[in-house]
This record gives sequence, C-alpha cells and structure tokens, in this order.
Amino acid sequence: MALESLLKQLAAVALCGPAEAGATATSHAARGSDAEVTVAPGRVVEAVQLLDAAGFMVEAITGVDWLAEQQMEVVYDFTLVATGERVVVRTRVPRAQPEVPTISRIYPGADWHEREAHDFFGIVFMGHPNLHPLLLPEDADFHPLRKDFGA
Amino acid sequence: MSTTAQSLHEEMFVLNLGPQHPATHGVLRIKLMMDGEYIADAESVIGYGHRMQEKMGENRTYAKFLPNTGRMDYVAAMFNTHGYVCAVEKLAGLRVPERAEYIRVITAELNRVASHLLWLGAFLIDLGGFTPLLYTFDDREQILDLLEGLTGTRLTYCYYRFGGVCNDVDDAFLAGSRQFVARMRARMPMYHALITKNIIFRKRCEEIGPITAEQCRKYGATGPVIRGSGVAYDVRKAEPYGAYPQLDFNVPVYPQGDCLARYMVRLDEIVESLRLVEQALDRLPGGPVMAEKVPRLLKPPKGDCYFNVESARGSFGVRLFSDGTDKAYRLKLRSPCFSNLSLFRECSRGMLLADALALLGSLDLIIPDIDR
Amino acid sequence: MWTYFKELGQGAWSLLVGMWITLRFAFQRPVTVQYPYASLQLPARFRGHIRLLLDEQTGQHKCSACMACERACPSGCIKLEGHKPEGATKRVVKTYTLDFTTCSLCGLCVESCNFDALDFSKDFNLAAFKKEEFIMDLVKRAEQERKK
Amino acid sequence: MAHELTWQIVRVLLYVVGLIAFAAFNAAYLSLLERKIPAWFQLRYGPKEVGPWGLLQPVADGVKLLTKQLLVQAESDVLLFKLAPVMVVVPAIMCLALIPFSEVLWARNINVGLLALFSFSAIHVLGTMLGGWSSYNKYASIAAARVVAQNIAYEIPLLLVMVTFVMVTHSMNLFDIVQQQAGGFWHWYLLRVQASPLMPVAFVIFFICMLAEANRAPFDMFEAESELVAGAFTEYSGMGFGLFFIAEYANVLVSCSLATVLFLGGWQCPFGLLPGLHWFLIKMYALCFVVIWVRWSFPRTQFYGLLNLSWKFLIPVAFLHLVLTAVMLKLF
Repeated sequence: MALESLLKQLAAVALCGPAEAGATATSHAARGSDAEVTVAPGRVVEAVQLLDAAGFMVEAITGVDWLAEQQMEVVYDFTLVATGERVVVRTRVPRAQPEVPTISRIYPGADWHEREAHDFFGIVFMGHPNLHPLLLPEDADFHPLRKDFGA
Repeated sequence: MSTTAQSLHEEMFVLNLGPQHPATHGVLRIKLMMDGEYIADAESVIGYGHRMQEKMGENRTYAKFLPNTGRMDYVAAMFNTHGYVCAVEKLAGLRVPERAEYIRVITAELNRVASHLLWLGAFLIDLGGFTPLLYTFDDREQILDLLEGLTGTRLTYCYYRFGGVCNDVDDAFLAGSRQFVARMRARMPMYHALITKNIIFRKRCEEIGPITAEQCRKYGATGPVIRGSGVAYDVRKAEPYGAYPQLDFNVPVYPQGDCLARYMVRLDEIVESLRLVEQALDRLPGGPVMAEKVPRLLKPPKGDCYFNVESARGSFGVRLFSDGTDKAYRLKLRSPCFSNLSLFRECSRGMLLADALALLGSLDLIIPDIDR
Repeated sequence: MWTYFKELGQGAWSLLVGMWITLRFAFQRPVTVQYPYASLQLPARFRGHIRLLLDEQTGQHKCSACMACERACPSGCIKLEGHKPEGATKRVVKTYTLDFTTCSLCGLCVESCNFDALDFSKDFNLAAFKKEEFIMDLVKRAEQERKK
Repeated sequence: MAHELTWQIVRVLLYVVGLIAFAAFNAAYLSLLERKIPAWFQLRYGPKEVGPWGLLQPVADGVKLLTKQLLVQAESDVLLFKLAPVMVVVPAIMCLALIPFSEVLWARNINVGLLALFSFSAIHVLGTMLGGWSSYNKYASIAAARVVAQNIAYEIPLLLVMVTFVMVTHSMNLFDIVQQQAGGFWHWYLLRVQASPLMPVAFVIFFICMLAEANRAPFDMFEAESELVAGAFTEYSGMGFGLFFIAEYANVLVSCSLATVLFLGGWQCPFGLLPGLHWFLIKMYALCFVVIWVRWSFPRTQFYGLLNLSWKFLIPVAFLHLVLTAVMLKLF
C-alpha cells in the first residue's frame, strides 16, 4: 500500500487525538524516518493495527523522559520490510502517571521492548502479560533513565 | 516436519540452560520447561551482562561514548560504531569525505566476514563437530591481524570518528586485504565440501527450527534470520548509507527458513562481503580521511533522528535525541540480537533439546549485545 | 526406493570426502605459534598502555601539561599535574599517573595531544599481584626508559 | 595335580594383572593420541609440555585425576553412585580377557567366546545408566535415558551380523575364527565374498554399531558436551571420572580388537609370512586411528536421526545379509 494512502489513514486516527497530533511526511535523509505520526495514548493500538495490516515490522520502542514539560514520550519505530520505509508513531503521557496500552498482542516482539521501557522509565503498559523487570534485577524498583534518577 | 511433542504429559521438569552453559556463548539463561526431551516452554532470562549503556550515553559527551560502542557487539564492533557515528553526523550535519566512506565499507565488510567465521565455528561446536572451528579461526586470524595493523586493536576497534576515520589506510593493509580476499575465496569450496554437503550436518539442520517470514516480521527479527525465511530485507539496500549505493552486491535469500537456510545465507554473505571489499579496494579514492572543521566538542542542534546499519546479526539502529548540549539527551540502541532472541520462545516449543540448541546457534546471538 | 539408496550413497560419499579433507589438513604445517617460546610480531599501531615521549635533542618531556588528554579520556584514568620550573619559559609535566585498570585503550588521549607527547607502548603481557601496581607513574617510566 | 593347579592360578593372576595394566596403559596413551591426532588435523600441536613430545602427558592427567577429591552429592544414591564406575570398567576388562592377542598370548579360550564377549559388553550400558541416574542431576538423567535407547537400537544389528558371522564360521571360539583366516589377506572374513557378498558391508555395520556401543564419534549422545554439559558423568570427579575415562577407552580397545579378530584375521599376517602379536597390534591401532579420525571430522547426529539410522538402515541390511548368507551356504 503506498505510503501516502497509509498516511491519510493514520492522519484520520491521529486527527481525533489532541491538537498537535497529525501525520507529517519527513525526509528520510534528515530524520531517518519517512513519516511521523503523533497519536493520543488511547489511539496507539488503533494506529499500530493499521501498520500491522500494511506489513510493517516493529523496530524499537523508545521511552523519553521530558522532565521540563513533565511528560514522558513513547516512540514506536516501524519499518516496512519490503521497501525499508520507516513510520514513527509518537505518544505523550503525563510524567506523573505514564500509562500506554500495550501492543504486545499485535506484535509479540514488542513484549520485550515494552518491558525494557518499563524497566528504565516506569512507563506502565496496560494489558502487558508480564511486566516485571527484564534487564534490571528482579527486585528492581528504581528507573535509571529518568532524568531525576540520582545515579 | 520435525518431531513435535503431541501430548504434553503432566510431570514436566524445569531445566536451566543455565547462565553458564557451553551452548549459550555468553551469560544467557533459558528456563526450559521440559517434558522428557521435548521443550514445552523456553523463557529466556537476560540481563546478566547489562551495563546500562544508554545511561552512559547520556552522561558522557558524544566523543567519550565511542569506546562503549565497541563493547556491545564485540564480535562485529565496527557496525555499532558505524551506527552511532552516522547518527551523530546526521544530526550535526557533518559531511564525510569519499575516502573515509570507502574505508568504512572495507573495514565493516572485513568485520562482517570475521563475525560470520566466528559464528560458523561456534555453530559447528554446538552441533558437535570440533575441527571446523580451528579452520575458521585460522582464517579469522588473518582479518584480525589486518585490522590490528590498521586500528591497533583486534576486537573492540574505536576506529571511526565523527566526520571520518581516525587514521589513514597504509599499503600493508591494502595489500593484505587483497591477499586475504583471494585466500578466503579459495577456502570456501573446502568449507562447502567439509560442512555443507556432510549428511550428518544436513540431517542436523534441514527442517530444524523453522521460522516463518510472518514470525520474523512480528518479532522484528532482522539480518540473516529474516533473509533465511525468504524476505530480502537488508538495510544496505533498503536504506542505503555510506558508499554502499556506488558498490554493487546482491543479498542472499533462502526461502526455507530452517537452520540450513540461515547457515547458507551467512556463507553466501561471506562471498558477497569479499566482493564488496574487492570493489571498495579498487575504487578507493584519494583525499582526506577526516572532514575539515569538526569541532572538538561537538554540539549537534536540537532534534532527534534514527539511523540504521546492517550489522552482521541484523539491523543495528540508533535513535538519538539531542538538546543542543554536548551530551545526548536520550540515546536508544536497538540491538539485533535482542529481537532475534525474542522469537526463540515461540519457535522452540515442542522441539528436542538438541534441535533447540541448533536453532539457538543458528540465531547467532551475542549476549552483551542483548543486555547492553 | 531408488531415492533411498541414492541418498544413502551420497551421504556415505560426503562422509568420506569430509574425512579426506581432515586427513589432508593433517599433512599441512601447524599454524599455531608456541607462545612462551616464540611470540607474534606486534604491528606498529598496536595500542598498549600509553607512555610519555621525550624530546630527542633536549631530553626533556614533550608534554607541557595542557590537560587536553585528561579532558579527552572517557574513563577519567589520567591524573596530570604540571609546574613551571623557575628558569624555564614554558610549563612542564610534574606528575602523570595513568590508572590502567579503567583504561579502555580507545586512543582518544593520544589523538587529543597537540604536542604529540603521548604514544602507545608495545608491552602487552602485564601481570601484577595487586591492583595498585597498575596505577602507573608515566614520568618515572619515561626516566627509566631514558636510562635504558 | 596340585602342581598343575598352582600353575593355573598363577597364570590367571598374571593375566588379570597383565590385562588391567594393558587396559590402563592403553587408556592413557589412547587419550594422548586422542589429543595429538586431532591436533594434526586442526593445524596445531598437541600437548608438548610434559615430557618429550608430550609423552608424559597421560601420566600428568592420571596423577591429577588420582589427587582430585571424589565429591558425592548428599541427595544422590551413594551406593549406586560409587558402584556405577566399577560396573562400567569391569565388563570392558573382562571382554579383553577373551580376545586371543596372538598364538600363545590369550587369557581364556572358551568355546563360546563370542557369546560371552557380547554378554559382558551389554553390562556396561547398565553401569552408565546407573551413573547418570544416581547422580541426581537433570542433565545426567537425560543422558542416562539417551544411552539406554541408543544401545538397544545398536545391539540388534550388531547381534544380527554376529549371527550370520557364526553361520559362516561354524564356531564361536575366537581362537578357531582366527585360525580359519590363516594364509593371505584374501582369506580374511572381510574379503570372504564367496561366503556372502555383503561381507564388507557387514564389517561397516559392525564398525558403526561398535562405535555406537562405545558412545564414540558421531554417536556420542551420551556425553554430548555442547548439550548435556558432560552427560552421565557430570557429577563425577577424581577417580570416579577416571574410571569412566578408562572404561571408554577400554571399550574402544575391545571394539577395535574384536573387529581385527573377526574380520581382519587377528594375528595372521596379510601375506601369510610371520604371524604374531605385532600384526594384531598394527591392525588394532589402525582401527583406533580411524575411530579417532571419525570423531574429529563429523558433527553429532540427532537423537532420532541416530535411531532412524539403526532401525531403517542397519537392521534391514543385516537381515538381507543374513538371508543372503543362508542362501549362499545352502547353494555352495
């Protein structure tokens, strides 16, 4: 499915999200991705289902702690296996209560990525089968990659 | 199809393919729920070698993180440094001179051949054959000597810099590389005769550990694993970077998706890499190896970007967030073995222990690359 | 039925070919080097631990204690102090300690030095009983080397 | 009479000591060969440090094994744990007692030599399984189950080949079998094609089954280093492991000497000139070289691949061989 038609569908999902949501095409050379979609946390599963139908592969799930704006950002990188185009889905969640629905039902590969993001940032992925620490010791209750983590 | 456990009896026992086991090639523990010799469930416990590289990326300046990149996937260290360096160059807008791009291709492809040779030896040991390991290590030593002559270290090269490479190629390296390419090409028929055509090896690998293209896509497995399942996804072709667009090479793909397919993909990749090295050597342009005015303390502008490199084990990606200071705001390192291992649980259900180890060996895992 | 025997024949033949190859290797000369008695020749750019260089003519240290290497070192293993002896015009290094236990041999220090007063030594089999022995005083080592 | 009796007792004692010394000596120097020969295959030197060309290396290994402490796990079945190594070594050495090394050098010459030999070699399977089962280690119990299945699968084709062999030789006395192969090498049973055209194939089947019996080479499911860590003797250390070690090489010894006696004409000279012990040793060590050579050129077979090979290939061909020999005997 051509990227543009996919973008229109994603835009539909994104538009009913918060104001600055929207699907914008970006140049691969500059940002390393062909399309960026900012979606509300609730709509992540819908956007991901669209991408799954289009044959995308989950590359990575990155958590970012924007301490200044008191927000956490979750960045999903998807790559189309056939052509190598990359679509990036972004969501912002309040830092105090970071909750994002899990996509491990659609992409089993995302299971570990989400557990890792939970380890480092404390982002709770609702509906995740087993969200206990993956890389950190079993009883770890600290989240090292948070900006206010006193390492 | 390979034998699978039809009915799961009740007395299952947990066997620890422990953190210290000959077949895991590193500190990886797999909790196997065993029903007799068949595996009911395989839960991988990772994190034994976790050093929090991503936090180190945040509290070090960009240049000071360079030695860390070589310590993740130390068998193919060039690719990690290549990914990190290109991500920072993309953000900072540095242009790398032509000669440095070609040197990066030569050293990266030599490193890929060395990594595949090490994998070939280790994979054969997992299947019980000890002799091929010595032959592959004999070849690999040639590459390590070449790269040691060029960069000064054997494994964890810290050779690339932002904007180029740290020191230029000398004639000994160029002559040595050409001689190695010729010698390695002469050795390939011997490997095929000794291993590929061996009936015991084929019986151990054919139809063992089948991975479908859909499973690869769902789990994000890349590199020889996905190319062994019939999908021609190679980052050098999908998202061309460096000097790869000017060089012509094809991507070996095998549709069967079993251990033998992944084995054949890697052997053909060695031949392709040799072709790449030869072309790059022929077309090596003159000129500087470092961009002109690279600031000593690099401060890339605010923003984020993602850069993907085709490492020996799959696509190694770096997502870099910078806030204009001299340290990265957030550095995400996407390691290929992390996703490749995640599909082991689903693929090893119902397999025999010996076959599951053949599957684990064919995934070519480097544990520090998983744990970061 | 015929394929059964053909596969068997090819299988047996592949086994014999495999054995013939290993036997052929038996007559080739071993490639290993008997380490304690003979050791490999190290390439010129081999990265051992760093050492201070002496200026040939004046015999003084080239290092002028500008702290560039101390700032460039990712693992912070270089401790450096310089002073200005009374008659001299420029600063000279006084003490230079390298904590080799945390050094990752990346070479950023040698690259950052503008006076090319640092380079890599070629000794690799360093063994010591105590960790402290790896805290090296490079100034003293340079003196010892000058005597040699 | 008393004089005769004492001579018999002294003779038996001498042979017992001689055979154990022979087994132990061979275990030591076969293990050295096991490290030197693959070294040549793999373009490297074998052990060279201890003694000239590493000849004292087995002595060093032996002393190391003797001085190591034999740890016995609290939960393991202590009696069986200690009994297992003995149950593995003794049958191997008793098999050696039945083999005629040369005209004059044989410990016991009984009419049912072949039958006794195979009954002894069946006991060592029990010993290995006991060792694996009683050491209270998951890997060892998997190995114990594997070794039983493997040995059963390879006992049948072995005995089938032996049945046809005895049909041809009309006697189970090893001494007579070697006598029948006197004269040049064309008299050897290996090439006795007029007895049955499949004789060389029978030798190959015999050799493969003997490899599987001794848990060697591509069939070493029992001690699969890269999977079961060290198989049944994971928990053994010190002399417990040493006994298993000696037993493994004694089994290789028994297999090779039995193959020389049955198929390659024991101490007969290939050209019928001067038969003697030296010919026996040359042939045996040649076969030992092949055993080591096979081990270092192939990966390990799969478990069910190993069983398929036996049930689907070895046994049908052994039956074919049996029928063919019966027909040939009837006609000629």
